[in-house]
Amino acid sequence: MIWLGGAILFWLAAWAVNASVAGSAAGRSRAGRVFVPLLFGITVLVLWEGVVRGFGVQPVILPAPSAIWARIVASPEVLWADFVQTVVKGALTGFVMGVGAAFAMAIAIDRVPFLQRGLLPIGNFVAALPIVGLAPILVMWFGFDWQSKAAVVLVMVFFPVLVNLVAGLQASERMQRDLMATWGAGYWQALVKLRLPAAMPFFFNGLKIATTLALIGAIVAEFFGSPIVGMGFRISTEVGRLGLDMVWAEIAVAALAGSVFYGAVSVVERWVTFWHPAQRH
Amino acid sequence: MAAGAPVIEAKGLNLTFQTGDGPVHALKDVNLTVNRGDFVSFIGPSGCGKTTFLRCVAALEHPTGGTLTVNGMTPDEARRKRAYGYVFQAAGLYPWRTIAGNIALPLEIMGFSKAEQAERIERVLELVELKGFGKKFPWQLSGGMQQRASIARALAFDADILLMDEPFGALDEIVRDRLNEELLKLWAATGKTIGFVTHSIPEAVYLSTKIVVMSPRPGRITDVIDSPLPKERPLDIRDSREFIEIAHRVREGLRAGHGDEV
Amino acid sequence: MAAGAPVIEAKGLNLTFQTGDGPVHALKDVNLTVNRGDFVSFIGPSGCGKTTFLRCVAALEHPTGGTLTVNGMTPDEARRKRAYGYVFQAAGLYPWRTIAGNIALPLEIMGFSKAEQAERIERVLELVELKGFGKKFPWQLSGGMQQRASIARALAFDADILLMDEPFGALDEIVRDRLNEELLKLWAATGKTIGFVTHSIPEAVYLSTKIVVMSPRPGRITDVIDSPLPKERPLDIRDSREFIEIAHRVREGLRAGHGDEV
Amino acid sequence: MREKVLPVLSVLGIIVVIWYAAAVWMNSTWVYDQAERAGTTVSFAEMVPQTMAQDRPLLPPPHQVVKELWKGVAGQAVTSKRSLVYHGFVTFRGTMMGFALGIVMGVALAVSIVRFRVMDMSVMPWAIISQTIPIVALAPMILTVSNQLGIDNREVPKAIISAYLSFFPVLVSMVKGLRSPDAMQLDLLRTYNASESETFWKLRLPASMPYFFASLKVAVAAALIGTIVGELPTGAIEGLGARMLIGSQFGEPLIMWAALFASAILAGMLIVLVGTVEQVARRRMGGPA
Amino acid sequence: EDVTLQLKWVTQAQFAGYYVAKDKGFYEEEGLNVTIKPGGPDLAPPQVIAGGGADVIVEWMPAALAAREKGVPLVNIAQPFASSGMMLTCLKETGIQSPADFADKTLGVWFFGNEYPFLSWMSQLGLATDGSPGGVTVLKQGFNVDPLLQKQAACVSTMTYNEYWQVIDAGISPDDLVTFKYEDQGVATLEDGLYVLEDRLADPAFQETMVKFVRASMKGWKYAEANPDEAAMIVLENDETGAQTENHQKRMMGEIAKLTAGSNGALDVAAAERTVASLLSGGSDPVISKAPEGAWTSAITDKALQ
Ligand SMILES: Nc1ncnc2c1ncn2[C@@H]1O[C@H](COP(=O)(O)OP(=O)(O)OP(=O)(O)O)[C@@H](O)[C@H]1O
Ligand SMILES: Nc1ncnc2c1ncn2[C@@H]1O[C@H](COP(=O)(O)OP(=O)(O)OP(=O)(O)O)[C@@H](O)[C@H]1O
Ligand SMILES: Cc1ncc(C[n+]2csc(CCO)c2C)c(N)n1
Ligand SMILES: [Mg+2]
Ligand SMILES: [Mg+2]
Repeated sequence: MIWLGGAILFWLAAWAVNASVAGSAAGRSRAGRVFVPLLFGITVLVLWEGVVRGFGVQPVILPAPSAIWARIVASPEVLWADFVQTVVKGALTGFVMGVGAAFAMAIAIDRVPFLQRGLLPIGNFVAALPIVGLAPILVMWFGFDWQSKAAVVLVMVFFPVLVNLVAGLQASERMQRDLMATWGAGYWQALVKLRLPAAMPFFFNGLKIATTLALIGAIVAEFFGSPIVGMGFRISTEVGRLGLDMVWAEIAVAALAGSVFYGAVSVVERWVTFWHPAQRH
Repeated sequence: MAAGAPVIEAKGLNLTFQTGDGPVHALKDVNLTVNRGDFVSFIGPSGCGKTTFLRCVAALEHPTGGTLTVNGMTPDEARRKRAYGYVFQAAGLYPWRTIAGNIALPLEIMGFSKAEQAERIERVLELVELKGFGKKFPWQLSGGMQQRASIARALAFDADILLMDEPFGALDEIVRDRLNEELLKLWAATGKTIGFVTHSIPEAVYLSTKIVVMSPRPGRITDVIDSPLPKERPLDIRDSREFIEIAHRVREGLRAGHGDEV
Repeated sequence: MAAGAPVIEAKGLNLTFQTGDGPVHALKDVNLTVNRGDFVSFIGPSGCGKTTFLRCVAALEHPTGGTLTVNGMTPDEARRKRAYGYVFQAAGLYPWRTIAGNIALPLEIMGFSKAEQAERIERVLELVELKGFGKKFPWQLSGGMQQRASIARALAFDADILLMDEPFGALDEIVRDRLNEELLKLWAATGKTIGFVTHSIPEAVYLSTKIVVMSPRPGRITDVIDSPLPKERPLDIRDSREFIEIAHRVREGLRAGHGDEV
Repeated sequence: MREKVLPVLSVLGIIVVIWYAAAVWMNSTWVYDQAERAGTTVSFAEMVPQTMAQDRPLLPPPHQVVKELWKGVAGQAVTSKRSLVYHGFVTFRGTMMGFALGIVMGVALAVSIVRFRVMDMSVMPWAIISQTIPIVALAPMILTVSNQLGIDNREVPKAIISAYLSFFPVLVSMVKGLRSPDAMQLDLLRTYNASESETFWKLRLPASMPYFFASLKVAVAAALIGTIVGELPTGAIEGLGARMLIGSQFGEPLIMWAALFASAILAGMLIVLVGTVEQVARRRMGGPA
Repeated sequence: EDVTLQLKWVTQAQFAGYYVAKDKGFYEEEGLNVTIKPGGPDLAPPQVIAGGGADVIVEWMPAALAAREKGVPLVNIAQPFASSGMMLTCLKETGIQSPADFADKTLGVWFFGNEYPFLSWMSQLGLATDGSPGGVTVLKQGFNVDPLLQKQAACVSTMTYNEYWQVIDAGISPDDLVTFKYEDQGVATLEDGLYVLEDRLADPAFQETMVKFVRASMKGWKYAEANPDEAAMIVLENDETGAQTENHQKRMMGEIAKLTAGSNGALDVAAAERTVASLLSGGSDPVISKAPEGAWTSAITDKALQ
């Protein structure tokens, strides 16, 4: 109970600190932007540790953060190898291909109204093919190694990017389009100079969702067959072995990788769509 | 093509918008011929169809009746031949481009070289008195400055036909006078055909060779006045008898257009 | 508070924008007192800080130096007391609301009853000559009509202080004259304090009790002219000697402001 | 109507043709392998029909899938546990619960993030992190924990898993959408001294609608995927996810393909539903028809 | 009295005894109200029981012992399966004739706690499983035998009662296959046993309940052995997915009967010790680090089988 009470006290105190920092000028600084989420995260961890110890939760159900940290420190090689296999080979490759394919498709759909009316409805169907149904098939087709994971990621990433890009390509204002028309701009010129820039806020929306999906996709696909390396492999195997500390160590790596990935996309977004009101708020 | 040849010819032009609560008759039976080198002003109460007519000429709106030719072609063909420079009623700058970038845009599209682009941007920025603002983004400029940037953008390339929708509405008298003069100079030097919407009677009279007075509900032309003023127009021509007479006729036309409401 | 008490007091006001390529000095050392019931016009070349000053008064921009009080409070406190009706330079209608819906917006926020809302919408639509357009969406209106809708929106509720940024820029002379008269009537009847940006010298002189002439780079006040014209102003006052004299003084001030550039 | 149906049908036609070709190509390996094991050879003409009727095809040709679907849909009473309609309905129910929960969570979080700086700074990064955690790894734990909390019903953990996936697209888009009003629109309300909540209801919310609807399509698909994921470890008892699992586990790819297509059709219907709602909303908000 | 049983996998004839006991009213006769929870992929029964989601679970002994070392004190109270159904099934065309030919081949293995028997076999054969030359390449195989059919692996793990027949059904004749049963290789480990938590066993009331449960379950098993077709139909009725077929389940029941034959439910301690020995011999990475104590008890079966 001491653990639990202490953790809750810590939570309240930290929240108060965060609220005051976020409200103050310090919250606007670079340090503040790192400090606040960090303190929040630490609070979550402290609360977690408190609950696990306070209630005596069994480590095979939910290990304490301290145990997870010990596992991370003990097995860097395994974690690194899994990371390379799943994130670098599986997720990134699939992400790049999926975004590329969605881009090409969005433009094809935009260019040819016939496709827009014919392909988009069907695209909706394909998009919602559940990964758990798809993954076994793609593993069957593309083998056990990262190629099949990349294929799963490709399919998962495709739809959110496509939907957002198609919405974005319609997002320019009438007057802006009319201007292009008066200059006799061709399709591609209007696309590159007006409609793509105007679509960027939407496109990045799609990309952000896609980054997280890419990671989930690559990991989940490994549940359906994999070599004996990879984050999904490790997670599914260790759950069976009740090595929950290792499972959470992998989850921590996934979270870290995902956040970095997401952060990178956000930075590019800020840079590309600096003009959008959401970036200037 | 020789000066004086018809450039814009509208015959029995009609345009009806279908809206949620019934059709809006924006243009009704509009007949107008604009010749090469004409400077035509459109004047009329708000909502009388000035913008709509200009949009039809630029093939941005499709008439629901009558015929409209530009240089003997359909407006759309003319558009594809890059016949138009259009200044919209609102500035309509692209927020992701600087002012210079916005002006460069049509130049890029029309394939001007980088050096040529830079040179032209410099020239038109100076013309609209925005020198030094090339690197600012649109939201960093005042309303009038944005409007001038959009004028600069339309002047940067050599369109045959310049369509300007209340370009000087947000400018003070002095700048406005100066830009009026500049516009006349440009027009005299290049022999462009200009369609110009304004709410200022003196401005219309000062600039135009032809003044079209319109009236709303349904939008139609009520008077077309050919100006007897010489091509060479110093600012003080505005005190001449002829000038005042034409202005009076325009004002009467306008008042008549409003008549049905008052 | 008694008529004639100071409503807006600016002392040594400064505002500098930090932009990508260096600071822009939008307002420099501005001193101005506006009394209750004043009708103040701001006139000056584009980019001289008229909009910025109005925005400071309405607490939309925060001065980087000097003091500014409104009714003896900070602008922000006055804003919270709903002291302002603001007409922006661009119409700024919400595209997802009809014209009537746009006018209803401030009324909803200020808690008027449904019936009262309907009644006021009807009244202001009539005032700006947009009767029958209540159910249209903004994009179905011409530029001038949109501008009038935005004026109607600001007039629908009874703000103490009316700030209008080039409200009549997109209107033709006739409507403009009419709305000028209406505005004067409203002002006389309600004793509102009005801050009014315009580019038209006659308009400024016709409407105001005080004309503020500004000049750019850095934005500052170069002249403040108290109008000797009576409160009762028929349209033909514009031919009076006094009127022409004031207009001349304003024009000179403006010209001086432009001087540094020409 | 014709302009709508014709393009879909022709694209569908092209896909079917490609699909058949791919089926022949992919399934032929097995035919040749079998012939080799039997010590015989097959000609191309003999091979093609054999690719059309395998029990365990690498890619079943469309008619095989359609037949299986038909069997599942029309072959029995819709209340039978062998009916795809029945399992589809179970999944649909779970999806709707998760979707509703996801929208509520996504919108609520987005609102508090836009409203409170602390939330923006502290919760947003962790909302992102939550999505990088593979839900499939958590699903059994969610099940165990909800079990421990005395929730013995399978719907609840399923809805939680489904909501977990679907709230994120809504959150990201709504944050952007709620921040999309430009300075002038916001300034106008400031001059009215509108309260935060008025600014929200009268400006931010309507302005965010295009973003909201773009995200709903993604979210509903995510909710469906979440439900199906939730149907695997939660006992794999009913629902399309369970059918897929059993089909895959028992070497009955056709059952799996049929369930896969059933779920895609379900998804299609859900997306059409969302699209219709969007159309109606857009029209009411003054968008050009 | 309520008892919740957590199965290791989905509803199928592998668990026929329990379904029969329930449907035939054997549990009811003992005064028990038994809930049978089907399992699924990624659902670890030891985790469920540790979390209080079940009173008794079906688990393989290697996994149960491993869980015991992780702090979930599982105790075997009965062992309905006398022998192991696990085997490696290989394509003859890959040239594999004996375990000596495994070197440098790709083998499909189930993980999730099912890999222990395989790993200890490989270490006994002296084959590395990390993909290094001279060892074997291991694939984590999904739920089915596709890797073999697609020739992505030379051998895959199969159960005599399920996956093996999938290979045959796919059209590969037994002549084209080589199979290695773990029983025949002397590396068999004990499969489907009943496990409960040690601390709960201390409670005499719980003991009593388990006695009744095991008694009724074994009655179910023996009934199923004697009436395989009827048992298969009972399983089919209990399958809520509606995806199982009569053919499959009848055949599976037939094969299962061979594995339960000869067990009256009592654990063969010798077999258990063989399992422990096999697991301990796992070379550098043994499955369990030391021989477990108290991992099985005959207390329940002794009373149940009187
Ligand atoms: N957000 C901003 N960021 C940077 N500079 C700005 C910003 N807003 C205005 N400025 C600058 O401040 C100066 C004054 O602008 P302001 O809008 O007040 O002019 P104005 O007098 O209203 O002109 P106009 O008559 O053209 O509307 C201009 O030089 C403008 O470029
Ligand atoms: N897209 C549209 N849909 C429906 N009605 C429209 C549309 N565009 C314009 N209108 C209507 O057509 C009429 C003419 O509009 P137009 O914009 O041509 O007027 P204008 O003469 O340019 O007026 P202003 O001087 O105010 O700009 C108006 O009544 C307007 O409401
Ligand atoms: C992911 C996953 N893969 C394989 C099994 C293995 N398994 C346990 S019991 C059994 C018999 C099937 O007939 C099988 C194959 C599992 N539990 N989870
Ligand atoms: Mg117009
Ligand atoms: Mg301004």
